[in-house]
Order: sequence, then C-alpha cells, then structure tokens
Amino acid sequence: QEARNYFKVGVITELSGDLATGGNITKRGYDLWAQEVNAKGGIVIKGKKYPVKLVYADAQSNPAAGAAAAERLITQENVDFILGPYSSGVTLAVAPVVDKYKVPMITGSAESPLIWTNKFYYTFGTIPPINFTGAASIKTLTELKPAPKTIAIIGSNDAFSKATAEAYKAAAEAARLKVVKFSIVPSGQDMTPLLSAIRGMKPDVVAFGGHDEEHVKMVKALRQIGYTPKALLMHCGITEKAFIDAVGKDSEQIFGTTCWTSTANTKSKILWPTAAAYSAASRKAFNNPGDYTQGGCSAAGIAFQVALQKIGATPGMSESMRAKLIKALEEVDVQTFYGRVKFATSGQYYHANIGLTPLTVQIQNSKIMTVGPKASLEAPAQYPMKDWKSR
Amino acid sequence: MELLPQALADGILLGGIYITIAIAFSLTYGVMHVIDFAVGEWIMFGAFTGFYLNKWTGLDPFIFLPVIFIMYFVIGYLVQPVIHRVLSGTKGNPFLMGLVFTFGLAIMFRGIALTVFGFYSSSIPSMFSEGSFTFDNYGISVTIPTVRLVGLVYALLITAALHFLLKKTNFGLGVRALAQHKEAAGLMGVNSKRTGSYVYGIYVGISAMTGVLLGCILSIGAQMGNEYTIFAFFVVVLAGMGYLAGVPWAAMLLGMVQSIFMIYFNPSHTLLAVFAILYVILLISPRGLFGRGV
Amino acid sequence: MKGIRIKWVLPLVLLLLALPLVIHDTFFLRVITEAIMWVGLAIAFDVIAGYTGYLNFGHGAFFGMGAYAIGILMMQAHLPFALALPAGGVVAGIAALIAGFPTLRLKGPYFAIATWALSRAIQQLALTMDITGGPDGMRLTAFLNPQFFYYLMLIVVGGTFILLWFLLECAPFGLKLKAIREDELGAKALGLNPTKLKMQSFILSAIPTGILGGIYAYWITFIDPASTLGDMVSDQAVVMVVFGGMGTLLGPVIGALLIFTFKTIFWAYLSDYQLLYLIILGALIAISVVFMPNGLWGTLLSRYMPGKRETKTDLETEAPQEEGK
Amino acid sequence: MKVLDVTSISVKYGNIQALWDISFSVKKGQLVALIGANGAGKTTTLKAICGLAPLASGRIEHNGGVISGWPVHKVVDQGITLVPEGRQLFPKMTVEENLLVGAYLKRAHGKRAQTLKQVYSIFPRLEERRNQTAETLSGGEQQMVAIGRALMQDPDVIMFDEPSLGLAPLMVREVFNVIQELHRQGLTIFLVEQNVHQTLKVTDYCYVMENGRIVGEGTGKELEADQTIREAYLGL
Amino acid sequence: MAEPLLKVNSVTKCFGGLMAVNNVTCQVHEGEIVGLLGPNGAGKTTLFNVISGYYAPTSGSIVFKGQDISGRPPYDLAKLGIGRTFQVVKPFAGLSVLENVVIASFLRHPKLADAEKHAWRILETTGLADRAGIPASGLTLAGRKRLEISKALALEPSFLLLDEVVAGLNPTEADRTVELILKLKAEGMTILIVEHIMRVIMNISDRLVVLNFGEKIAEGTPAEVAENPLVIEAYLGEAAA
Ligand SMILES: Nc1ncnc2c1ncn2[C@@H]1O[C@H](COP(=O)(O)OP(=O)(O)OP(=O)(O)O)[C@@H](O)[C@H]1O
Ligand SMILES: Nc1ncnc2c1ncn2[C@@H]1O[C@H](COP(=O)(O)OP(=O)(O)OP(=O)(O)O)[C@@H](O)[C@H]1O
Ligand SMILES: [Mg+2]
Ligand SMILES: [Mg+2]
Repeated sequence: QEARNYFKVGVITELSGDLATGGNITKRGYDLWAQEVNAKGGIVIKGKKYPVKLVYADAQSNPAAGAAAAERLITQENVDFILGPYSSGVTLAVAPVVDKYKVPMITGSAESPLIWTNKFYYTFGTIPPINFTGAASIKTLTELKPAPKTIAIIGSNDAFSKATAEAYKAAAEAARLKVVKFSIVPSGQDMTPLLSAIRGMKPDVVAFGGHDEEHVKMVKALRQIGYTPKALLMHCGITEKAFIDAVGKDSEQIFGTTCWTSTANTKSKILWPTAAAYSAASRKAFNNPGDYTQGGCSAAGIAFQVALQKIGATPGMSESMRAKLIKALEEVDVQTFYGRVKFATSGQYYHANIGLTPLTVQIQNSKIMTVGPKASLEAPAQYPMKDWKSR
Repeated sequence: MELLPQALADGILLGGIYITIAIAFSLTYGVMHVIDFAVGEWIMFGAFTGFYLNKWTGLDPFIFLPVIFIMYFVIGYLVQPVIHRVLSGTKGNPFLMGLVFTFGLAIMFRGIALTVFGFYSSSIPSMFSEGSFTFDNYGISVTIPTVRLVGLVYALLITAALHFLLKKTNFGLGVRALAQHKEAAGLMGVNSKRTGSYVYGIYVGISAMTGVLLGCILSIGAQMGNEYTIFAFFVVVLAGMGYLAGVPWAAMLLGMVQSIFMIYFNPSHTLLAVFAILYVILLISPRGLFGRGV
Repeated sequence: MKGIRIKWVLPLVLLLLALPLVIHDTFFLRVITEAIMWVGLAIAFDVIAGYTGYLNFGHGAFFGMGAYAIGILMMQAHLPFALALPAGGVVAGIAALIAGFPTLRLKGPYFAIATWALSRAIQQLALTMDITGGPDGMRLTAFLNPQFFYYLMLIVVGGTFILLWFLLECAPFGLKLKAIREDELGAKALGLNPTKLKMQSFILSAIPTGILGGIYAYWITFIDPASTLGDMVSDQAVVMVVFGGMGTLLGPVIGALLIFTFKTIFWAYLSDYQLLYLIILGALIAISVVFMPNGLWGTLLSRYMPGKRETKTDLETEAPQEEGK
Repeated sequence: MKVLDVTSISVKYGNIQALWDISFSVKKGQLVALIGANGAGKTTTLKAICGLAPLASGRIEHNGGVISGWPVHKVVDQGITLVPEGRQLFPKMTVEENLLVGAYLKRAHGKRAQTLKQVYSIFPRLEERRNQTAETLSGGEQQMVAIGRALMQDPDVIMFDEPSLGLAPLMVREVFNVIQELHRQGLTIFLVEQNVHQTLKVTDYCYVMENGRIVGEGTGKELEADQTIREAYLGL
Repeated sequence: MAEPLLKVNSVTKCFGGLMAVNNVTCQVHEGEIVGLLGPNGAGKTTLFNVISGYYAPTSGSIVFKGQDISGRPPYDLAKLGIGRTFQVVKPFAGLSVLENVVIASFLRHPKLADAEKHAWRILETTGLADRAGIPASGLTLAGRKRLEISKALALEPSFLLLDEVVAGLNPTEADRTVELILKLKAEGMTILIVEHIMRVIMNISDRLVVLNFGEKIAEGTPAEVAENPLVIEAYLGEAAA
C-alpha cells in the first residue's frame, strides 16, 4: 500500500445518463462533507489530521459502468473506501466488486430493499429502505381529523418508485385504509387518463411513488382535471427546492416521506452541530438548502469518519485494516446533523441505517415542515388540502 | 361505462399533443427524407426558451409563440444546409447517414442543454394552465382542462396551416414536387436548397413552439427530448412516413389506446400495448395505417 | 496477400492470448474485455445492417434477451453457466426467427422503427413480468474472475469474427447478402431467395449477440430492463459501425475500438467534463458523417486502395416506378 | 442570333472525364440535334447546360449572358427547359398537378391557366386523364406529361433527352409530330435522340458525338450523305 | 408439333380494377424467338412478371416444361431454367460488374472460384470483360443493358425473357445486341422478347404476339402481323409496313 497523508475516497455515482439528477445530488452531499472535513484540516486520527481527497467515477446510470468504476477506483486509484451510487441498480452491480476487493462502501442514497436483502458484507447505506420509511407517512395521515378512509396509490415502474408504491400499499392495508386503486404505470408517461378514473372514485388520499419530473407532471395533471384529494402524498422528491420552484403555489400542502429536513431537530458533535447549520453550509456552497438524499450522503462520510477514528486507521489501509473498518462501521452509533446513524447487522435491513426516525413532511408556505410523527412536529398538518382553484 | 366519455376525451386531448409533436416532423421526412432524431431536442430547446422568456418578462408564454417560431425558424434554416450536404452525398447510404447525423446532433444538443439548463425538471406557468371546462349532463361527466384544449386547438391550427401551405400555395406545390423527385423539381425551377431550408425551418419552428405548449401541459427538463422523439416516430410511422394527412388519425389512435388502456386495463402494460400495436400495424400494413407512406 | 495477412494476424492473436498473463491490472483487463464485447456486438450488427442493408434498431433486444435467458436459467432453473450460455444464443436466434418473419418484409425506415418498437415492447415486457424481476432487475451469483471473462469474451468474439470472415468475405454468402442489399427484387430473378437469406443473416446477427448478452449478465452480475434492454446497445452499435465503416468486417472492429477507447479515456480520466463528453461525442458523430460517409475504414480503403472496394456509389435515380412490386 | 452558345466545356464524374472541350451553338428558332453512341456524353451535355452537372472548364451563354456555374433553378428561370431522360414525373401527383408544377416560376405563373389550355389542346389525352396520378399512366402518356410540363414553363429553348425511348412506333411518330409542331411555332429546340433516321429528317442542324467529343456536324442531309459518319456513328 | 416449352393458358392479371393482362393464351416452342408487341401500357411487362414468378396470375396458369409453375417464386423458376432481364435496368450498383455476374453464377456454380470462372466466360461473350472491375453504377446505359443480359445468361437458362434490351441503344450498339441474341438462338436458347424497335423485332422473331389493353389482338409471323389491320391501328400506325 502506498503511504499517503490524506484519505483517498472513491465516489461512484450517476453523473450522467437518465439518473443524473439524483446522481448529482449525491455528489453535492459527498462534496460538502469533504469540504467541511478539509476546512477543519482533515479527519483527526490519533492526534494527526488527515484531509480527504475525493476521486470521482461516473457510473453513467449504467450498472456495467458502475462495476468498471469500482474496479478502477480500487485497483488503479487505490482508494481507501468508497462513497456509493444514487440508484439501487448501479449499487447492485458495484456491491459484488467491492466485496471481492474487500473495500468498504457506504451509499448515501440507494434505498431499494433489494440491496439489503442480498446481504453484501462490504456495503452500507445511510438512508433506510423505503419499506422502512413509507409506513410512517401513512400512519401520520391516518391520524388526521377527519381520518381519511380511502387511498389510491400509483407507482412509476422503476425499481425505486415501485417499491415506494408497494410500501405505501402495505402500510395502508395495515392501517385499514381502503386501497381503491393500486396502479403501476410506465415511467414518464402522462397519467391524466388514469387520474381521471381515480377522480371518479374520489379517494381521500392519492399517494404516488415517482421521480422528480413525474412529480411535476402528477401535480399538473391533478390540477388540470380539477381533482383535489384531501391529501396528496409523494416521496422525498418534493423536498427538493426545484420541485417547489417548478409547480409554485400548487406545491402547497403536499405531503412527503423523508428522514430528514433542513429544519430537523438534530444535534451533533461532528462537523455540523444541527440540521440548520448543515443547511446553511449547503446554501453557501450550492445555493440550495439540501434535501435528505444530499444529507444522507454527507452523513455517509461522517459514518466513515467516525469508524476510522475509532480504529485509528491511517490512509493507505491494508486489507486487514479494512476488515476492521467494517467491524467498526457495524458498531457505529452516532448522532449526526442527519440524525442517528446505526447500521443493522442482521435481518432484512442488513447494513442499512435503522437509526433514523422517518418523517412526514408537508409543504407549507413553500417551506418543508415536519408534520409527523408527534415527537418531531414543527407544525400541525394542514388538512384537507385546499382546492387547486382557490389558491 | 360512465368513465368512457372522459376516457375518450382524454384520448383525444392526448392525441392533440401527439399531433403537435409529429406533424412538422412528418413534413420534413416527406420532403427531405431525413428521420430527424433531434426532434425531441428541438422541442426541448423551444420549451426552455419559453420558460426563460416567461421568467424574465413575466408575460404569458403563449404570447411568445411567434417570437419562438421565428427564432427557431432561423436556426433550422441555417442548420439545414449541413443536413442537405449529408443527404446528397454520393458515398455511403445517405438515408442512413442522415439518420446518424441527426442522432449525433441529438446527443450534442442534450449535452448542451444539460450544461446550460442543469438537470432539474420544471414547468412553464400560463394563464391557460388554471381552468377547466366541465360538461355534466345526461349522466355524462367530462372535464376538459383549458390548457389541453388550447393544445388541441393549436394542433388543429398547425395542421390546417400546413395543409393550406402544401395544397393551396405555389410554394406548397414546389415542396410537394421536391418531395417526390428532387432533380425534376429542380428542372421546374424549384430551388431545392432554399425550399429544403424553409421546410426544415418551419419544422424546427413548429417543434420549438410545441415545446412551449408541452412545458405548459406537462413538464420540461434537459432530458425530456428522448421521450418525445419516440412518440414522434411512433405517430409518423403509424401515419405512413411523410403522409401528412395520416398524422392526426395516427396521433388520435395513439392517444386513445393510451387513455383506454390506462383506465380499463393494467396501466403498467400501457406502453407494451402501444408498442405492440405499432408493431402489429406495421406488419399488416407496412406503409402505415393508410398504406400511403413513402 | 494471404501471407501478409498471417504475418499480421499471428502476432496479434498471440498478443491477445498472452495479455492477461502480462497484465495484472484488473481494471485494464476489464476495459479490454468490454472493448472486445463491443467489437463482437458491432460486427454482429453489421451482418444485418451493413451487408444485408437492414438497419436493425432492436439489436439491443437480442443482447438483453440473451442476458435474461442466462439470468433466468441460472437463477431459477439453477443451470450451470456452461449450459445456460448456449441457451442465450439459442433464445436470441429463435427470437430473430420469430421477429424476422414479419419484420424483414419491411423496408428502410419502417424496418428500423419496427425493430425498435419491438425491442421497446420487449423491454416493457421485462418491466412488467415477475420472472424477470420487473424494474428491480435480476442479480446473478457473482463469479468475478477477470481472466475467465477475458478469455471467454475473446473466444466468442474471435470465433464470431472468423466465422463471419469466412461466411461473408470468403464464401458466396456475403456476396448474396450484398445482392439483397443492393436490389432485392432483382436478386430474386437470379435464383436468390431473399426471404431465406435475410432470415439467415438476421439469425446470424442475433446468435452471437445473445451469447454476448449472456456473458455480460454473468460478468456484471446484475441486469435490469433499463440497462440491458434499453437503447444503449443498439445506439452504440449504430454509432460504432457507421463510424468505422458499414458493410465491411474491419470497419466495425475499428469503430468499436476507437469509440470505446475514446469513451473510456474520457470517462475514466476526464470525468469532471462529463457533459462535455456528450457534446463531443455528438459532434464527433455528426462531423464524421459529414466528412467520412463511408466510415473511417471505408474512407481509408477508397483513398489508399481505390477500386479495391467502393461501397455504394452514386446510382442516378431511375424511373420512379418500381417493377414487379 | 445564338440562343445557346457552348464554348469548350469539360465535365468530370470523379476521375472519369465525360466531356472533353466541346463547343457548339443553337440559333434562335432552330431545331438542332445531338446524336452519338451510348455513353458518348449526350445526357451529360444537357445536364451541363442546365447546371445539373458542374463544369470542370468552359463557358455556356444564353442570349449572350453567361449561365455556366448557375444552379439549375436559375438556369430554368432563363427559359431553358429540359425534358429529361426517363421522364422523371412526380409519381404521386395528378397529371394536372404535374403540369402546374411546370408553371412554378414567376415567369410562367401568371399565364398558367392559358398555357394549361394550350397543352391540353396539343394533348387532348391528358385532359381526359387530368386527375389520374402520373405513376398509373402508360409510357407514352407519361412522355406527353413530361413534354406538357416543359411547355408549361413558357420556355425559350426546350431540350429533349431521348423522348422516343421505349415508346411504341405509333407514339414515336406522335412525339416527333409534336416536336416538329413546336418547331413550327417558333420554339428553339435542342434534341438528343437515338432514333437517328427520324431525327436527321427533322433537324435544321446536327452534331455527332463520340467519347465525349464532337466529331462531326452538319445539316441532316449532309450527315446522311457523309459516308464515314454513316458507318462509324450512325450504323446506317 | 412437339409439346411447347412454355404455355400461357388464359392468364389474367388485375391490379385493383385494372386488367393489365386479360385472358391471354400463347405458346413458345423450344428454340424459337417469340416477340411480344403492343403499345405502351399494353401489359407486356406485366405478362413477363407473371411468367417469371413476380406476380401470381389472378386466373389462368403458366406451364413450363410440362410443369404448372403459376405462383412459384422467381428464384425457383430461375432454377428451372427461366432467366429474365428488367426493362428498368437495376444492377447491384455498389458491386463490381464481375460481382454482379458472379452472384447470378452461384445458381449453377455454388463454389466461389467456379462461379468466378463462369462469370468471366459470360462477360467475354457479352463483351463486358474489359469493364469487369468497375462498379456497375459506372456503366453507360448500353453497358447496363448488356450487364442485364449477362446476369440472365449466367443462370444458364433454357428460356430467356428479354424486356426492351435494345431500347435506348444507338444503331451500332443495337446491332451488336441483335447479333448476340441470334448467337444465343443458334446455341439452342428459347427466347421471348419485348421490343418496340421494329427493325429489330421484325428481323429476329420467328413469331409475334401482339397485346393491346391487356388482350391478345394478333399472333403470327412478322409478315402476317405487320399486315394485320388491328395491329396497324393500335400499334404500328398507318404509315408503317
Ligand atoms: N453519375 C455518373 N457517374 C459516373 N460516370 C457517369 C455518370 N453519368 C454518366 N457517366 C459517364 O459519363 C459518360 C457519358 O454519359 P452520358 O449519360 O452523358 O451518355 P449518353 O450519351 O447520354 O448515353 P446514352 O445514350 O446511353 O444515354 C459515360 O461514360 C457514363 O458512364
Ligand atoms: N404494380 C402495378 N400496380 C398498378 N398498375 C400497374 C402495376 N404495374 C403495371 N400496372 C399497369 O398495368 C398496365 C400494363 O403495364 P405494363 O408495364 O405491363 O405495360 P407494358 O406493355 O410493359 O408497357 P411499356 O411498353 O410502356 O413498357 C399499365 O396501365 C400500368 O399502369
Ligand atoms: Mg443519355
Ligand atoms: Mg414494359
């Protein structure tokens, strides 16, 4: 192993291709972490400071390119550890490679349950799988007054969105909400006809698993056909500033599922003391408060940092040191600006972060407000939703 | 059954959108015999132009349509000579080369858009995006969003305008002659380069205007083009390539299939059905629905 | 002539065989392995596109079907890879037979778009079926031995190349396909059965593509509809073949190697300029079409060996009416 | 007065030189013919005049003004019209539309209704078939459309490239009749033909071409009398 | 008289409502040259297309060497010994002249080397050998017409259909082609030929069949046909004969 006085960190993510939007958000998260660490002089290991240097590899939204990227970062760049991809597909192709070379990887974003059920020893994730978070929002909604009774659920047919819709469905059924319609639709399509049909069923809640562009289309379609459900639930994508910019006042009162917001009530001793501090830093760096994907990515860096400090690892880690690092990661249990990071070591969430509290948020006056669960409440949920026309 | 009227209405409105995407595209194919892979990218550029004009001036994007048309007409007019050069090449297979050339353009345009506009999706606000008409009588209930209706009207206007241009004007006569036999058209005094440039300019201009409309109805983003390119192909092939009169019917059929399928069948199979239908129709009638493609 | 060829070919073959023994850099080996894969995909594509004149925009579907066939056979039927791999080729071949029967009647852009629609339909099918894992895709047991995949890829692609070289350049088959490309109706009068020849070439193009898809699946360990059944394979194949020179065997090889190398270098060492990559690639394609309509190899051939091989030159447009349609 | 004056033009197709330094002229109101073996360069000559084949060297004048190097549509606008080899109609357009395209240019557009009537009076057959698409016509009818379309351009000089090719004897005679009739009406005509016998009978003057060069010229009678030309080029 | 080589039995071919060939019956005997005449659009090429398998007859049948061949595809008929040329010549433009003929030679000589040898022989007969290497698109019209004949001959047919192979040739060229046709006849080839040039068709044909509007209006020796008032009216015109 080459001797270095800095940590060389591989970053594999989707900088181009269909998933580039998400990939670039993860990049921001990783970048911000590295910036902050280096601003403080580096990671302190046994009293000595080691800065970090990120080496990027674009996975081009393509699993094969992801695998090649992993191989390059490990064998050519000799990175100490890896910050992982945005999407589950690429992660699934990268994970066997990092297992083979025994290099630890934390992905700050991929949240398909599939990754964790495969039980890759060297792969961790800071964002809990969607089936872990999805249930919480449904629960928040069922606690509203008057309680909604019916729900229509739509999912776009990609891995993540479909899992989201399925998670909502399972939770709704468990909460005795009547699912009047459950539909998976091809990605990117105009959903107006389907929504027209749903309008006829008048469900109290419409829940949707999709990506950013589809969120915009969804809201506009509902508005155009003049159907305002009592509650409209989407996923974390709505917490992105771009979404609120895109649909403006129509974003008001939309619910979302997340684990973190820029106003989340978190306290930390590492890097950023609070979510607000993180958010301020993000604004300064990218003119964007950051969303939970970005936050998860920065938190992934912190998790590594903590584990490294714990075992006193220095750059240019040997294989046995990296094995130790895995053990240390499994033992990480730390409060960060992002909330508690604690990786599961068994079961269906193997190596996913189960330390977080899933949050239900709502857009109120163009701000993301946490409306559930009670312990994290920032504002009461506004319900039912104001008619599109009277906005 | 009570959903049927709405399903039909949605199908027609969706069909209107597909007309706007495909009609000018069909025209350029008919005249220049180029399958323009960049059709979606022209739409995307138009959409962003509308987006920024709206943002800077605060005026309704529909007001800018003529400006956008002229802007992109000029761009198309200037790009066409290069395509002409590729297509009139004496080496290789010009049809294929034209296709690959525009394929390259499309990739380049997408790269430029991602660099300039970034990755996020957005939307263009318009006074039409607000309201909708509701018809609720005789047990039939149909809601028609204003902006989609405007889209349909726009589609029909463009179709009528192109029809008039082609069938009733001397310029149109020249265009049609050019489409059928380039050299003979030249002998009749048709300036093939300039006419080709006009046609391509008109096509690019219309596509850019369509982008604004799509931005009002749906969403915009640097990567939006690909999806529309697919539908443009779909409609044009179904109509018979270069057969303009077939476009509205093919577009309506496509809209109907999507609408009916989403409502009455498993929505996840919608696209499967769409592609399967395209495939089957091509097998039965290899030159499009009406057998009139070139 | 033959002597010179062997002088060139022999060292090349030895070099390729010895490569993994000399080079221990697994990333480099992976890149070369993928380059070889693209060479295989490009030459297979050129059989139907360049020689027979049918631009298949659904080439990627054969690749994906091969990949899924192997995925399903290995993961659900628990077949060993060695048995599953030929099945990938067989599946692609049968698919070509079924798809070709109706589509090969179509002409020009209609064929291109019908095959493309078909490949889209297959992608949608994979997205909605259970056995394929839907949008989640499918994970295969990992067998990450770089040498194994290198040699396997080399053998399959090398074998394909030799087979195609023999069939297309040394046997009557290639000339017959070109006759179909130039004038299908005219060819009929000369005793050629276009339906049969087109089908043969379609299947010949599909089988190696399916096998390569199978190897890809086992090598990358993960397949999903977006990456294996998307437009990527078809798009790249078109670009590589057109850039290199259609209707020749060496053209696609050169095209595949150059484009892939360019892409890899850009991607690995200039990744900060990702978006520039799209712009440069797009511009490169467009410019190469304007200035080298016969592709790189075709242009070199006509410049340095004029008369040796002219691809389609200008045939004046004849009377509009086609005979005997 | 020279309507067409061609001075030492050469044309190349890639490396192949098709025309070598040829010169000739056509006077107003004359019917001039160009004959010669297959591949002699007759079609190429016509194309060069129209601007369809670029000149490697030489000059072409029309009514005293230089037109070489001009694009085809501009040449046509000068009143020079070609009835091309193989007719080259617009197959999906009707007979009438084909004729109307002939009057595309401004010079002919104004009086197109009138010219159309004239064309129909020359070819009553076409009036009967005015709404039929061109591709469904028989060979002879297609030839009539091609000639009619050229007349619609209100030409000054009309050039024919093998108008009798593939026509039945009856039709051949009819086409020659039309050409002679046009000649009588005062049009300047430049005719390329393989049907040498008939051609020599009707021309005022004739050029003989071989391998891209002009190898003989004279009136029809002179050429028919010239024994070398008879044997070597006319196969008589 | 021996059984004819080709029998056309009341063949009709319709395109939509148009009867391009209407109830035509005729025969061609071994070793004969039969000329097919008729005004433009009379249905000559269409009849060729039916005989050579490009169209299936709407009704009626074609019998070749005692076998009913109606509806059989062209490539099968080529094997049986029917060779044809096209009125609109369409060589394989991107391939060399030699390659064009080699492709046709594969029918009887499946090995590449044999086919090449055979193709050279054919090109020498038809006088194209010196142009063997150039791309077919570089040929003049006369060259293309001769290439068209070469390709048909490379099939080693026993029956040859020639569709306007002389049209467009100047008198010298035309004479050379006529010579070639007569030479083939001397070698025992049976030929059905369409041509508008009277000088040619009247001289080489043993018998003529005349079509008008798809129907057969006359049949007989050239001299008989030239006298036939129907033929004069529809085809030759008053001044002829
Ligand atoms: N597009 C072309 N590319 C290359 N060579 C050509 C082209 N067109 C014509 N030629 C060549 O130029 C020469 C003259 O051809 P051209 O067509 O002018 O002859 P022509 O006298 O009209 O013959 P024909 O009587 O057969 O019509 C011929 O040798 C021909 O092969
Ligand atoms: N594919 C087709 N579809 C429709 N009509 C056709 C088709 N082919 C030929 N015809 C028509 O059938 C008739 C006979 O055509 P055909 O080509 O057989 O004439 P021909 O005798 O060969 O004439 P020519 O001497 O001009 O070559 C014509 O009226 C023609 O327009
Ligand atoms: Mg000529
Ligand atoms: Mg004919």
